[in-house]
Amino acid sequence: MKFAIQINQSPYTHQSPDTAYQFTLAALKSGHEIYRIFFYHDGVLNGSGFTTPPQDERNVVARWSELAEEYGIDLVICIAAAQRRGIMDADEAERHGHAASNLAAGFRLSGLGQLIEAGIEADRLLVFGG
Amino acid sequence: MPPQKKKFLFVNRKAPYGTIHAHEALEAILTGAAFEQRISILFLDDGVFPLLKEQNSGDIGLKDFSPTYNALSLYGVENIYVDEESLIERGIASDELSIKVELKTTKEVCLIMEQQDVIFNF
Amino acid sequence: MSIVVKGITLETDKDGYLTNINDWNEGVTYTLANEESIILRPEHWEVIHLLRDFYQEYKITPTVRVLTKMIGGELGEEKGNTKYLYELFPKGFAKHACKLAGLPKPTGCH
Amino acid sequence: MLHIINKSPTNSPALKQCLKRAQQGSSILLMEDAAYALISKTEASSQIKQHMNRVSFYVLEPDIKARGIGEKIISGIQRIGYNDFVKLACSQHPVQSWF
Repeated sequence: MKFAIQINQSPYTHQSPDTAYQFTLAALKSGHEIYRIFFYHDGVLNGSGFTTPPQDERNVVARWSELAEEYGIDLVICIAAAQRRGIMDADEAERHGHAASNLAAGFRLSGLGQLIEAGIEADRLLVFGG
Repeated sequence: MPPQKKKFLFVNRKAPYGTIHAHEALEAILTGAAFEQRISILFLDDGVFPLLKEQNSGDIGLKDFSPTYNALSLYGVENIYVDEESLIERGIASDELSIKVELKTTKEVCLIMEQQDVIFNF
Repeated sequence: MSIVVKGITLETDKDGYLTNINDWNEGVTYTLANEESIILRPEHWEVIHLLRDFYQEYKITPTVRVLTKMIGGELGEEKGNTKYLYELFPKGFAKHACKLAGLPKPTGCH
Repeated sequence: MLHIINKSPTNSPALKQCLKRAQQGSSILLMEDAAYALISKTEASSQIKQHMNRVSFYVLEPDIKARGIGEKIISGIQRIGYNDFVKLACSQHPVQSWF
């Protein structure tokens, strides 16, 4: 089965990105496909590459990047929500005149159309919010 | 044969201003409208508050996005449902809403949800 | 970045969009059009006013599709297509039409 | 269809709002802070009991364990892991999240 996942909440403040991660891992290990994970609202902070948690805590952002690398999952950050919250890739940072970019590895910025398209292509959409 | 259109339901359950959820949900709906699927919107629980007329957010310094709901019909969104009980619970009469909607009973709301292919939550 | 309109300096972003959309007046459109080497004709103004009216009423920038539909409805069916829009605004909807109309830069979402 | 709730019933109306709309034959999965709704002798768990004959209730076992409430929850709830969550999402649709 093909799953699409929408994550609406920020890591560390909320557990929902953790639950989404556990679900994703379980789905992949059971042989299902994760068509796309779309990060919206404060969920875009899951793609903040400057995230630096204490060493005795999970690294939510790095965990997503590793998952993307290992399974080739499409991690899409809503560009409009990201601009509001200061998540930018190198192109965007340059375009808006910021000194540095902070989009973590394995993520890409794109439009809301990617969420809708995932809804069309996948068999299921699960929303993790809070 | 073109692929079959899916039934999409966008469920709004959040009040405006206190959080950005209602505003960003609207952005997603307007995007969704361009994809030529069968789109419905449901305003449920606190999600009915963004539809109130006479909003004026100037003094709190936030953008008033309530006029944007009027554009839904131009974007081709046909089914706009409001849960009647949510209105009653919140002391709102249907003529206080800024757009034309279809009022639905709890029973009808349940059925609308069940009949969807995909539900988007914000 | 900034532009000077009738002796008044207005702030813009790096791509030339007004920083404060309330700064707009027709002079802004003339100045920006001049920078982009567009010679404004009544046809440009029809579209610019339609865009601005839409924004004033609904507080969003329409999609290209909604705009062309509106152009078709209000300015004549033969004009209601993207080809017509590109003839007037060669760099397209966001980079030319929205910028000249003094609207926010589209986020790339819709 | 599948309903998902992740909010504590004492701090959020999400459970009540969900129960009101869950149709006969649908499933409700409690996760994260919604697991607290299952503590016996509470208003929330008695509401859940009233719906058990028409709706199937599930809870994520890891959330129960994390919160130290494993011994306190009402019977009749299927405690599942993430793999079963995936199976549940396969067998039911659409999915509505209440948060």
